[in-house]
Amino acid sequence: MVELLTSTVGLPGWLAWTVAALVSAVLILNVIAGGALVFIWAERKVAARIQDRLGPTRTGGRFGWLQSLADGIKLLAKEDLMPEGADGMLFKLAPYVSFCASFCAFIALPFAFDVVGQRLNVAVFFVVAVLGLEVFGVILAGYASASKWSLFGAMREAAQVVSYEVPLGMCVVVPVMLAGSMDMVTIAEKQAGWAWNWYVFHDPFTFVIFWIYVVCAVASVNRAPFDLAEAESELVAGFHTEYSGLRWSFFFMAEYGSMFLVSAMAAVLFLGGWNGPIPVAALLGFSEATGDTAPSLVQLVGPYLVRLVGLANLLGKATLGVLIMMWIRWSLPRLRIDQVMAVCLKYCTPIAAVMFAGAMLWQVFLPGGLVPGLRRPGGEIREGWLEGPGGRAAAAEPATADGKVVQVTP
Amino acid sequence: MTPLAAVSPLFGLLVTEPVSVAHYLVVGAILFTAGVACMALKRNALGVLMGIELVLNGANINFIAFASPYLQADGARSLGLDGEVIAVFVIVLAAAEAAVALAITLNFYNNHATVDIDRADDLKG
Amino acid sequence: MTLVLPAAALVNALPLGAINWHTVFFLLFAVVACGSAIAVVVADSIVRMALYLVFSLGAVAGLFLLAGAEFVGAMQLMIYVGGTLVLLVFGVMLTAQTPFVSIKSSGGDRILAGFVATALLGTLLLAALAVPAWRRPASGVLAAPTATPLGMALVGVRVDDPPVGADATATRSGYLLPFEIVSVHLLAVLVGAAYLARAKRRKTPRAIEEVASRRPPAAVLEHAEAGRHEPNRSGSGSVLTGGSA
Amino acid sequence: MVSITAIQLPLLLGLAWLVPLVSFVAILFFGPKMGPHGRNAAWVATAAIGTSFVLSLTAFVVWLGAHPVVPVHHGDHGGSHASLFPGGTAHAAEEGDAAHGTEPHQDAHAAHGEPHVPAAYAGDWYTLYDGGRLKLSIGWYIDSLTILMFVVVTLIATCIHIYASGYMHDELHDVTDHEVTLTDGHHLHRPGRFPRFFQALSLFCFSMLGIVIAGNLAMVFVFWELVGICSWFLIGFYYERKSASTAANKAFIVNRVGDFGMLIGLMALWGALGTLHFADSASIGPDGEATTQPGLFSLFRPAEEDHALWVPDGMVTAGAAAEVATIAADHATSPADGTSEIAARVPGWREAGLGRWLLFVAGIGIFCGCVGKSAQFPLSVWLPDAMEGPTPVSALVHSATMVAAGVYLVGRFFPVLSPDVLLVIAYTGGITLFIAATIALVANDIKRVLAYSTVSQLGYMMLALGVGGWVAGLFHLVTHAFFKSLLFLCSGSVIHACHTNDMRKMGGLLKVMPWTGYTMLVGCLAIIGAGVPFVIGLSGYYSKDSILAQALSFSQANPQHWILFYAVAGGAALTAFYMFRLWFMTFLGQPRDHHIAEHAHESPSVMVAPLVVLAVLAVVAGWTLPGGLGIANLLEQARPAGTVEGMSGGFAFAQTLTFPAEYESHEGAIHKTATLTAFATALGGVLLAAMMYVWKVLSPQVVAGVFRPVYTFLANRWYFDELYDAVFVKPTLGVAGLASGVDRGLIDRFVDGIATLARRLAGFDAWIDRTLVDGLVNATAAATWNVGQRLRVLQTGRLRQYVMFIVVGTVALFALASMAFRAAAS
Repeated sequence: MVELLTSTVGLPGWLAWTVAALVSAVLILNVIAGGALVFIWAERKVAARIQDRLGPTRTGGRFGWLQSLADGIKLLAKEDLMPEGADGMLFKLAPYVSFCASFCAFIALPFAFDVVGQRLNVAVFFVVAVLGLEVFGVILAGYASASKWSLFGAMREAAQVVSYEVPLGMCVVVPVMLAGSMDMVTIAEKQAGWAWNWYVFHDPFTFVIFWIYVVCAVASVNRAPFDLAEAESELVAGFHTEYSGLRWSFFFMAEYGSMFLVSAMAAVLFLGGWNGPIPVAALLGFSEATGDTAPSLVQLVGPYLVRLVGLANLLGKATLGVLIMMWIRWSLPRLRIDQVMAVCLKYCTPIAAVMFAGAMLWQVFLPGGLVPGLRRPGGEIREGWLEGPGGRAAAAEPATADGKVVQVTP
Repeated sequence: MTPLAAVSPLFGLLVTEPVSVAHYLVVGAILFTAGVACMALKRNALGVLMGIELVLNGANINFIAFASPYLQADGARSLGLDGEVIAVFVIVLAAAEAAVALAITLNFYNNHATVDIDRADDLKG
Repeated sequence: MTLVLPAAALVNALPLGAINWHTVFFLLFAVVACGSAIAVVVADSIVRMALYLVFSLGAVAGLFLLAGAEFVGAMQLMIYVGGTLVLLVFGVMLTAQTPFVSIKSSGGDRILAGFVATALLGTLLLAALAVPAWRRPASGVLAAPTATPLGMALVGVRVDDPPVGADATATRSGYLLPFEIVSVHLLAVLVGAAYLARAKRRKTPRAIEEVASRRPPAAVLEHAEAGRHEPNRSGSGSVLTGGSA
Repeated sequence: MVSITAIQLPLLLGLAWLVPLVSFVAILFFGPKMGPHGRNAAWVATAAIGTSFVLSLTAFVVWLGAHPVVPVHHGDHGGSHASLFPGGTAHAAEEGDAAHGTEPHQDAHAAHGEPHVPAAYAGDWYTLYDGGRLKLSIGWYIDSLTILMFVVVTLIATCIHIYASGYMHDELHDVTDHEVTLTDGHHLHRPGRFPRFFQALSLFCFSMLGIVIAGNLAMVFVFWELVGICSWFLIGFYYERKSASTAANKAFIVNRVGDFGMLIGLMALWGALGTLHFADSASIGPDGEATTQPGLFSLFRPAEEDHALWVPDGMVTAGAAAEVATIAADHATSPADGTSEIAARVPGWREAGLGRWLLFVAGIGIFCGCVGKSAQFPLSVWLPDAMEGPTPVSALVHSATMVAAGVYLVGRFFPVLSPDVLLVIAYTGGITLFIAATIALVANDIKRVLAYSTVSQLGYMMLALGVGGWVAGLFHLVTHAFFKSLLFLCSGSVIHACHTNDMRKMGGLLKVMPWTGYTMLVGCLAIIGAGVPFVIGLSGYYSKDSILAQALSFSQANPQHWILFYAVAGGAALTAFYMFRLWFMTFLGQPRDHHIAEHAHESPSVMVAPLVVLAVLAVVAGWTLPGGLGIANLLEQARPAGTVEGMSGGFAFAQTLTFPAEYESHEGAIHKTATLTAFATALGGVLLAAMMYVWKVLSPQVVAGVFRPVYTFLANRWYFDELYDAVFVKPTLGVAGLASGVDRGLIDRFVDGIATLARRLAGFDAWIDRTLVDGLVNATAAATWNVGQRLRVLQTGRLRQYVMFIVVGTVALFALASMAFRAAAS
């Protein structure tokens, strides 16, 4: 993209960078905002179906597919209330904090082969870390609204998220270990090929730990049954009791954003990222590498085609994840806080630890998997850290002075 | 046109020079001092804790600055990995320290119904 | 055409091409870090202090990333900002009763601390700027990503290139032992913290007696009048278990 | 090149060997927690031994795949030893190479003039210590014998585990031991020890398999002792019973006596040769090149000498110590040519027979161990007492496996045994088998009868080995393992039903417990070697015949030793008699004790099933399948190099001996005679027993009356225990009493004196301590206290002040330092 701008449009380098960065930022923003719109509508529909209702039907013609847009407009029009005795600054700041957190996390998330806001070689780490920041917004909101409900909600959220980061981290470490890199692009690359290359099928332990990850992910974005922070039965609406209008909607965008994010992460870490269950592109002979010379149409179009298919793949998997979360939410009752804590500390963490050890041993003793030759062994990656992306050889890759490489969809 | 031209030297002075280790050291120093001041001023035990965190970060910045080969002038040798490892350890241990300190504070709060450390002088000579 | 003109003028006027974006980002983060650090000192409300601290440390993480230590940066974000500070805020809220949210310290203290801090700052700056080698601008040599070498070094294998000027043949030690020590230390700390903060068997903690003896805050009074909320909910450690729902 | 088999076999057998250890550890630590009263410990142990059985079977199949069994066809052995063995090839065991192993069978190749070299794999898993001349390692030596033993031991052990899980059910709840009366007159009441039993069984299996797989004598010795310990545990399982604990101790001590001899043998070998490995071990020296250190087998039967037994150089030089000393004295200046000269003169010395006595000592020493373990004369006294243990133990430990260890070791160590040693072995075996058989005639305890028959059967095996019947002896070892364990389990089942060991109280049990009865009948038939001559027979028929044949051909070759053959033949008759006496008394006729008879019942199926399995095996074990697959042919594969053609030679008291080759005993004439003899003797024994106990034409009492002195003599077991008591035990006790007297009278007095002196000194010391030292310390403390008092005012307890102090201090220090540096600079 940068090259595109500099070469064809003829912008100077700095401007090219800025534009590219802006474009990617805007794209990601759209992913979140658009995603939120779709998902809110989807949530209504899913809820309705599960409760044997119709849900929105009228707005925007069929299926009420414009419902969430209408909601958005309503929210914009709503008055922004702030309770007296609230800490003004914090109260205003809180929604943006949590929204920014879930937005920043998208920076490192690859949507398809090198279609990524900023390719970090600690991407996994970064995403988990930044997701952890989201809780601040909630805490601040809870504290600032000077209401017991909100405070309790915030406290629960704080406790819950901080504790669930532990098993979540353990689950995330397993694919990192298998791929020998924290770079999400690399991790997804390692799972290319048929479905059995996906890390979820790598060995029994990873299969188990994938489900642990699902639980922890649901908990860490505090969706039901872990949505203690907004337990309407006890705390009116938890931390956003006092919020209304646009600020409130920011919280929601953040929530849906991070739902989408953890699902996408699950897809990248365990479900082969943008690689479909069947390597159609590879079978058809398309390649991801952009060849400098383009003798054939295939080589000319191939890369972009592959990227598009990959994009579709990843979005599909992530969306599926989100839908599953909704399904869970509308099917399961809410846990008590002590139960939530018990699930984390007594079950998830130990199981995750054992599975982690198990996966490690499996790597040591059965690097080739049970069926020899079926899967390309993950073993060489750890030796190949020198060459692989994120290795020393890739040192030259962060091309510019501040080591920022902006790659954007063509 | 002219005001822009007038601005540009200052502009250049600020942002065209690549940073040096000293830049980082200055930031570290400021954080460190802020932390110390925090410790010295705040009567709230948690405030003191935050001061400690600041101090640790001030130190960490220096480590990273010396460790990063990118910041060094040409030919100057950097601390290499050692600096980063120390920084990592500092962060980890800071986490541990925060946990314990928080526990102590809560205990103190349970027993004295306050978090004012000026009232924590049961052991004074 | 008409659009391009002002842009071109801008370009000519300012040496924007010469802008060193790294420096710009550095300044950005540095200002945020220092500013919020000072804000922490200045602020009165403990909660705001926590917030500023978050900003400050987040900015520091940014600085780390800029310095090419992306692993440490991410770690800073995760452990510090995501863990430690949440813990702090947690503590803040557990102990956040109106009288304690802001405990002012006397003016004399402030002045004294001001002097001392200035002296210290002076000393540190003196030391920082004393060495000319440190003031020379960065070469901007790109280093290898440090995550993997760091990880390997932590398990005792050094795979990073030796620093400039050091002899490449010398075998350098890994950090396995410190790593182990730290982990054991962490374990001990966890146990200790859990032990310290464990729920006391005491019927009514002294905190509550104290609170009860004091005139409770307004909100509590209302609740008390409403008769469905005993005062000891107002601040004791059992916030987690929710209101009297 | 190392073949895949050479990798698979050690792996499989090693696993099979270690699995019982795992179960032992598991039961040791978690036994009591395994289900109610540790019931599941039985399953753990059984599963473990079953696993190792499966593994051994796999190994067996692997072996057959690599070394197909070639049927033995005799008579194509012409020419002399020398002409048969031109130039030797290396021992197959070298670096576990299967290349040689692929032509395992001499008969297929002897005609073509190739020497027989047993296929074997050897190697080390782990070297405990390797320094100087001592190398202790955990290794393997695997040939068809090893594998056969593995299969047999694990199979029988599995059966017996299953059996025991039924037999030992009393231990599942608290037990009241009616044989132990406490001082207060009550019977002992103790919690059940179910898990402990299986724990000991597992450990035992582990040790036994360890002996079998061991790759060097040191390892053998270790597991040898382990086996002893296990036997001690198991015999003394009811250790509250005086009889049991004494029996356990007796077994252990008697074994130790044998092991002492074994130690001497080990010393002789190691001291003279510096190695205890059976096979050559290839080792990578520090300088990197591979050196092959010759093992015992190739030292004693070097390939260059056509695997003929000779005295290795080490022993020769050791024997010729005096000459070596003189030579060394001559070449004090340059030892190098000293060694060369020694090397030069070694053949001469060997001709002179120097160092032969070392060979003799080594052989006898090792055999001593075997005598102890296999309860041979004169150390046979422990085995009958060992029947104090639970019957499964008797079946497993004291019939099938542990006592077999001795025979196994003799077989394993066969290449090193010189003719005279072999003769000793033969006579020991002969004497044992006769004595034991005679005692068994009159014993009335069903288990003791079996025990003595075990001893005499072991005597058979020893004798067979001693007269050069290597295959015959080990063949009998295997078959005997099957039918003897069967017999013991049957007797156990009987005891289980009757709650008594005394045959005089039994009788007519066939109706109530037919399964046990008929399986036991099979066992008896097998042990007496019943069969249709020259057609087919039970397992015992084949093994016993081959022993008889070998004994016969031996005594034909050396007429002065005719007695051996008659010992065997007579033993066969006696065996037949006492076995059927046992069976008749137990199962036929009228119940002698109605109280018992009506309480008797068939045992639970978990106990009967193993009986049936073992009965089938006791029948078929000796058969040779078309295609040559049979135990005898398997053993032929493992026959030590150079023993095909038998041996001749002698030393000490047997100047000239000829050990006829074993295949000669298969020659028509000898074989016919042997078979007929066996058949006749057995038949005679059975008929006699029948006459006395079934048709009652001949009353036992009358017979006993006629031969009263003989009867009493036998009934008292030849007065062995009394003899040993008088000769060894009493004097020992006397000496011990004397020693203790000296100890109390002299040494204790002296020590007491020292002690009182010390107390005096201590009192003085204490005084100094209180006045001087304490005074000093207290003064210091007081000083510290005062200083502290002054310092405490500094402690305001204000954290923030402390911070201030620190900062100010730091700044001040920095300032001072910089000033100082500046001053230093200017």
